[in-house]
Amino acid sequence: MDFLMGMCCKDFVVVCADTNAQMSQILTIKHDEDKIVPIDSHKVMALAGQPGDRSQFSEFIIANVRLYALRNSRRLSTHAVANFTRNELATSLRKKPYNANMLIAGYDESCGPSLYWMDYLATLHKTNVAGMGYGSYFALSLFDRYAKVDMEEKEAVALMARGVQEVISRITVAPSDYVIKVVDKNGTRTVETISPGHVAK
Amino acid sequence: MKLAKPLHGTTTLAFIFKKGIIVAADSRATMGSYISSQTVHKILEINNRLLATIAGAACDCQYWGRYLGMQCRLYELDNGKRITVRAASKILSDVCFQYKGMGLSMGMMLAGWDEETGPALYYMDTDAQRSSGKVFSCGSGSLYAYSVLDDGYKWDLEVDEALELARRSIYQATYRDAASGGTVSAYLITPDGWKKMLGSDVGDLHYEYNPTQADLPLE
Amino acid sequence: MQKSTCAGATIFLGKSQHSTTVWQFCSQSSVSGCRTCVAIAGADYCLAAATTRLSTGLNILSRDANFVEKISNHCVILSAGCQADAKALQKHMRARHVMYQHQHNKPMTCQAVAQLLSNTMYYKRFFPYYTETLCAGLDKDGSGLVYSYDAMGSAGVSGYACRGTGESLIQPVLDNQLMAASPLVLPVQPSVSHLPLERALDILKDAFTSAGERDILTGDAVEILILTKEGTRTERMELKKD
Amino acid sequence: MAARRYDSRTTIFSPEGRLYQVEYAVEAISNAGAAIGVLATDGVVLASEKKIASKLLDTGAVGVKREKMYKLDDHIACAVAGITADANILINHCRVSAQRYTYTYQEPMPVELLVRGLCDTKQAYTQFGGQRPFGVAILYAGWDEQYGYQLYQSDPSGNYSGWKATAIGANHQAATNILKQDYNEGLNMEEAVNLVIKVLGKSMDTTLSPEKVELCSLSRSEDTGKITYKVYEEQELKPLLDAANQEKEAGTSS
Repeated sequence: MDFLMGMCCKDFVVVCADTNAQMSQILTIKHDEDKIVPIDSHKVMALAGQPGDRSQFSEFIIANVRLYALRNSRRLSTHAVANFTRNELATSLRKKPYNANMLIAGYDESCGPSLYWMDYLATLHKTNVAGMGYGSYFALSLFDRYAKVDMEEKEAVALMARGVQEVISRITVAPSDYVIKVVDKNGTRTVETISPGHVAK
Repeated sequence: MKLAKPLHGTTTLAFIFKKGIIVAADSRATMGSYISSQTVHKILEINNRLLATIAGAACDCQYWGRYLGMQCRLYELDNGKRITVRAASKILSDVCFQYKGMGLSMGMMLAGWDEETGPALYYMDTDAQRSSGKVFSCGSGSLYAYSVLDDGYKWDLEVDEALELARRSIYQATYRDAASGGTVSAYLITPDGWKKMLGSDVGDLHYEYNPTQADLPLE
Repeated sequence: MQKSTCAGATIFLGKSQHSTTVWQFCSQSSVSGCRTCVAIAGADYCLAAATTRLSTGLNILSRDANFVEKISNHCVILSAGCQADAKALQKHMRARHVMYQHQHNKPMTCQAVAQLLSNTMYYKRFFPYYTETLCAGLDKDGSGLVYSYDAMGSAGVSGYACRGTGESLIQPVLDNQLMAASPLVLPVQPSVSHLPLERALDILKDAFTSAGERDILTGDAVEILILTKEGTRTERMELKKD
Repeated sequence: MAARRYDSRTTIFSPEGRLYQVEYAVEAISNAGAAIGVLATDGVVLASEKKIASKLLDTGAVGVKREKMYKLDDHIACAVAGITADANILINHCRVSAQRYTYTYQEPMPVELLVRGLCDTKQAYTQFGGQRPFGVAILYAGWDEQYGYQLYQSDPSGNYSGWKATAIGANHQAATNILKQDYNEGLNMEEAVNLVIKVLGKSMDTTLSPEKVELCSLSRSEDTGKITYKVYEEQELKPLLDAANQEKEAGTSS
């Protein structure tokens, strides 16, 4: 039931994911599982899919991206990371497939913000609006209707929060908690967490 | 003949609160409808700082629990300090990932007190899922246990309140889940290590909680 | 999707299907082997007993087969289930014990045999020995120890145990006669009623006799090993031959 | 004679801490046709001298016509000095690693990464026994996003370094001395081409002629971002060489 969405505007990219960890379809064991993991200071990877594959795969990719940076005193671009990730996923698809879908968002000095969508079959697509999971049906049309490339960060985050609200109200098995993160020239930061149902003790 | 002794008929729970970590479990093992044991140790004493609760196939949990104990000791010898719960749980989680899809069956919680960062609790299973958290329950009775546990859980519980909450949660799970039963065991983890605090036979507990006919729950 | 907390419906569905095939292969109907074995620990003795009937399905192949493997003077291994696997496991354990003696110049303790047995069985986790096994013996003070295993090596220590087709008949009798408080209970209470040897032997014999009345695969005779600090002696009790 | 005991294996140090086989390989390159590279503001220029062993050699044949210059990827080219057969192996290695990088990351391989990758291979042959080192020195010209135009040099030991202008092969000592004198910071491609030819003319024993000289340049269009690897053909090369020859004559006569 994982839900991811992302939006790439002129100067930044916004990513949203639910933060529920489930043990089965009917049991949530955690309400603050961060599924948007940092790759480096200006790149994040939001993951959906089987929890085990999700973490093992992202750890593998992040370790390799960091290794590259150390070996070569140079960071990979978001484009390169996305393609590297796709390559690894595609290679393992015929051996031991990872059931992990993801959004990769980053900000590069050279070409600004970018957003990539990728499913567990290693389909890679560069896009400005992206969604993953059942929630994407609602989020995508909302983005199509309102999202503009020159939106302010505030507007974009608000739009994303509206997407979350729609998902919560329309999907019977909607996750209960969400986090929204922004990547821009200053790096990555969490801008909003949404937990309407859950009361933390 | 029955091959494996599946512990999926199980209720285990663990939670972190102000004074430490409580770890509790029932003790029943079943093979189909046959109760193969009422005295299973479902809380493994990995070393004198770490506890693991087990659910799933008993053989997998026991073997890999033993393996984890060995790896933790080797880590101590190599590094001259105790392994963190975080690292220990990753060792096991990586094993689970390596054997994924091959039929291993484990649902475990690992709890301990780290020297630098304090109490830690991880859930991991044979799908290689691994999460840290404050409150977990695992096994077929966990759904029953969760509701009682969530209802009574507060961060600033006293130790005896926390132990009672754990015991009550497991008891209620054994009451509803036929595959859970036997004895409720509960441990407390503090900076000094773990200590077994409770061991109550569910049979006795029933009469302790319901001393008269009037106390019995609504049927 | 992948699993359900409610008794892990999916996981264990797959698993029980697997067990069922194994079942069909090695259970009562086709595979030859020992049917029932029992071990009882006392304060200063340990009893280990197994029926001597070897059968394939309903055909009786032997009335005088041996299913108790004496590893040392204070440790035996008993196996119910597929005879071939039981023998393979027992011989392997015996060989390991010989090697241990060569290396350490002393016999293995019963606790060590029990642990090695568990690891040995788990080693074949994905193609198990189709046996349910008991390890019975004495600790260094001469008091009894009983370990019981499933086919993949999960071990439990207890005061008494029964394995095989007679388990559901004999185990409740033993519980009734020998069980005390749970070993998990706090404050600690004695979990086994340590009976005098003669009394335990009587119960053991009665249990087998009764099982023989109701289980078609338990019969012919029982071989009983009595382990004490002083030494090991064997008794044989005849059962009905039908 | 002392060296004899230590020079038969590449992997054995002499008591003075030297690897003779590696030094011999470097020596072998000093006799090979020279190659010179110069870094300009708007490109990189490479030139090299071909030794024509016989009159009968068909200088128009494929392997002979382009013996020293190779394109490694769209954005990297190189000039080699040494054993051409060895060079072919290394060039293949470079091309494969460049393509493999593009396959993985879908972007061009950074120049230094390619140089380093190759030098790791070269280094291995100085350390692991049983095989001789590659008898090749290479000049690499390339462009990448991070560092722009770059010129690197590598030798059989596996050492590599970045240069503004440098030379390898026969008379490279003399050539680098001239480069030191004549190199101006901020020179453009046209000036670089002239400098390269001038230095080559001075360090070569014979006069410059199109069949003895290979010249190439690597530059990038600011507008399209497209990188051009250009090999100078005879008709373009000849006037440049003639001018250099005249200048050289004028220099010697006066």
